Amino acid sequence: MKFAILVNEGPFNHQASDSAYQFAKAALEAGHAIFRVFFYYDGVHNANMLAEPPTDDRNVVKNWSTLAEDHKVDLVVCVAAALRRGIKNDNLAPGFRISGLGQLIEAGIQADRLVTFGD
Amino acid sequence: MKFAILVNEGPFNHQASDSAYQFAKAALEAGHAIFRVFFYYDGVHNANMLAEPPTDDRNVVKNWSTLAEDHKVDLVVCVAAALRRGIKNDNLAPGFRISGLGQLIEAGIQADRLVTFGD
Amino acid sequence: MMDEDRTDEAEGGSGIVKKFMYVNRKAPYGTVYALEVLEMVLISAAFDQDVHLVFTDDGVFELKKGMETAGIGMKNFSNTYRALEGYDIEKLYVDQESLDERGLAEADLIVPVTVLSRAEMAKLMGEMDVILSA
Amino acid sequence: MMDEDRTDEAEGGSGIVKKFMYVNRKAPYGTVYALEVLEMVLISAAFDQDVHLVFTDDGVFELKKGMETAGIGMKNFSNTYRALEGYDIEKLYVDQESLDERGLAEADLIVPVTVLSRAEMAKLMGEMDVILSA
Amino acid sequence: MSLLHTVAKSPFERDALSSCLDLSLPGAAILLYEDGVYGALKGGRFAERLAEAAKTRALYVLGPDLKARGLGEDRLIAGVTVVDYRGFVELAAKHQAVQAWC
Amino acid sequence: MSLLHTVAKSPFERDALSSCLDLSLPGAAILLYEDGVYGALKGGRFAERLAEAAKTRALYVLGPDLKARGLGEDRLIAGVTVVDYRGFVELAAKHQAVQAWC
Repeated sequence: MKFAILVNEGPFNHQASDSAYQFAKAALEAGHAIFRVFFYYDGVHNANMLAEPPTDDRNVVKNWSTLAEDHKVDLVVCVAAALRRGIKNDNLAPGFRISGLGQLIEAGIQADRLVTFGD
Repeated sequence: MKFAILVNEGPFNHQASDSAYQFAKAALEAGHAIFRVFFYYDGVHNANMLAEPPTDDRNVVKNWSTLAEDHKVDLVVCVAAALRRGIKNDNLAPGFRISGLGQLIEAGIQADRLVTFGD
Repeated sequence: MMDEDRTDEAEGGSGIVKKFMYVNRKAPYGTVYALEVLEMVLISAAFDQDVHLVFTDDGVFELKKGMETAGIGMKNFSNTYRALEGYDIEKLYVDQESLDERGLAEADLIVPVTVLSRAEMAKLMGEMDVILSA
Repeated sequence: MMDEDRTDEAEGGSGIVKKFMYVNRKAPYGTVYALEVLEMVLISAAFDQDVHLVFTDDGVFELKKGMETAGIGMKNFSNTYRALEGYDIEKLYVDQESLDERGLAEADLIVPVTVLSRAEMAKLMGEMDVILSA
Repeated sequence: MSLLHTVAKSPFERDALSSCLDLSLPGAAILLYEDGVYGALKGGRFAERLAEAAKTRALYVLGPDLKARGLGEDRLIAGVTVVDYRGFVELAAKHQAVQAWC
Repeated sequence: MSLLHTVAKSPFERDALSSCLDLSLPGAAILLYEDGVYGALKGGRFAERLAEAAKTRALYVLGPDLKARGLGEDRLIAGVTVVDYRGFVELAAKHQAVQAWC
């Protein structure tokens, strides 16, 4: 089955991004495909490569980058939401790309299920 | 009277930063002093100079920078909260400085009132 | 307002038409959700999907007439709801219980909507293919 | 855990001692507040202020015994509450009503606390000079 | 001296107003702003509880937030005073401390 | 086919669970995760309402979130099934769509 995932909260402040990551990993392990992970609202902060969490805690941004690299998952950051919040190519972490909201609607159409994390 | 202000939410996603800014302006207009504005939790995103909101809306980050310039208001971003969320000197907007949480406690001690915006 | 996204993205759905529902549960201005949901809704119009907009819980406040935002220094996007018709987005639903417990009436709303009971709203939601909520 | 802040900041209060209250109203892990409030609390110890920690509403969940976070991939900071004593932070308050409506009892908590009624908590709050809430 | 309590979140969505009413003392002031202003709506679910609180506490609503949300003062329960940002500042100045319920 | 409803916020703080119960149909599944797991606490304020919902809807709680919060399955009301992330994925797969109440 093809899943699309929508992440609506930034990292560290809310668990939403952690839960989305665990869901994505579990889906891949179960043999499902991830059509796309889309980052909207404050979710765009997940793509900030300058994030440097304490070394004894998880690194949410790096988790996503690694997932993208290991499983060729398409990580898309909404351009309008990102511009507002200061996420640009200058500070974009590896594995993410910036594109339009149409990528979310397309994911909703093409994927079998869209699962949302965070508000 | 000396006010300290604590901002706990990022710009655009929540009104907290807008309200804090309006409060600060009103306090200055009424002849009060602002001892310090401290940015904690997701509030550190207010200092992201890469933020580029639509031109027909307010620019929250620029509002703070202008306030700092016009009224010598001390804008302090918590270093630990900022590192976690990817705010560093690389992307720090004019008028903000990064420092420790002790600056917040000091503000609580030195100012006559501490007013918090956002959770 | 929100045209930076609308380029080179039409269709993409290759003929598939799904029932999309946007569930608005947040008040305007206190958070950005109302505004950024509208941006999603306008984009989905370009994809020719079967779009349903639901306003429930605090989402009903988004449709209140007479907003004047100059005093809080934020942009008033209230008129965008009126523009939805021009994008062929005409299925707007509000539930009566959410209005009632907030002291609001249908006459308070800036656009015509279909008022449902919460039970009817649940049934409508149960028919959707894709639900986006804020 | 949180030592990057603790340098060159001791005192700064020049002898003033104020009644500080930290109001914890959020559950742990779902949001970062519980953790980042602890970081504030530890810093204020260095300033020799009269620190009061309140756990009310969902904040009482912060003190639940037996947390194991490996399964959600997040750091368990539960033991930090036990370390507060070492910083001379010993005024911890929980209200009975918040425990009750969550099906919790004092025996569920990881550290000793003073249990107050919500009315007593209101009175204590009314005596503070500085209140920081999350 | 007494506290100023502020409530910025909608009472329909969050527990902030409810906890504020429980944990504020008679004589305290309560300011509703941002989405918190909805608590004072006449005919709304919180009207009765707030009217009761107004007997012992001073209730304020931030006018600019009310106006932004399309609400006139006529939509509020009795016993509430509307202030502007300057009024917010003066309320903070005249109370011993400010507790934000968010 | 029916919907999977997810609730990630504490019902003591937010209106998410309450709206979910109002707006889900008999036959639907409801998964509580993150701070949403607190809704299923035995002896808690929402125990009764959830037990009632369990008669017509399938209730699930995410185990890793429960454990992180120091709660054993013995603290939950009857009629709730504990699943892991894999179980969450399978629930999403077997329902027609997922509605997130946050």
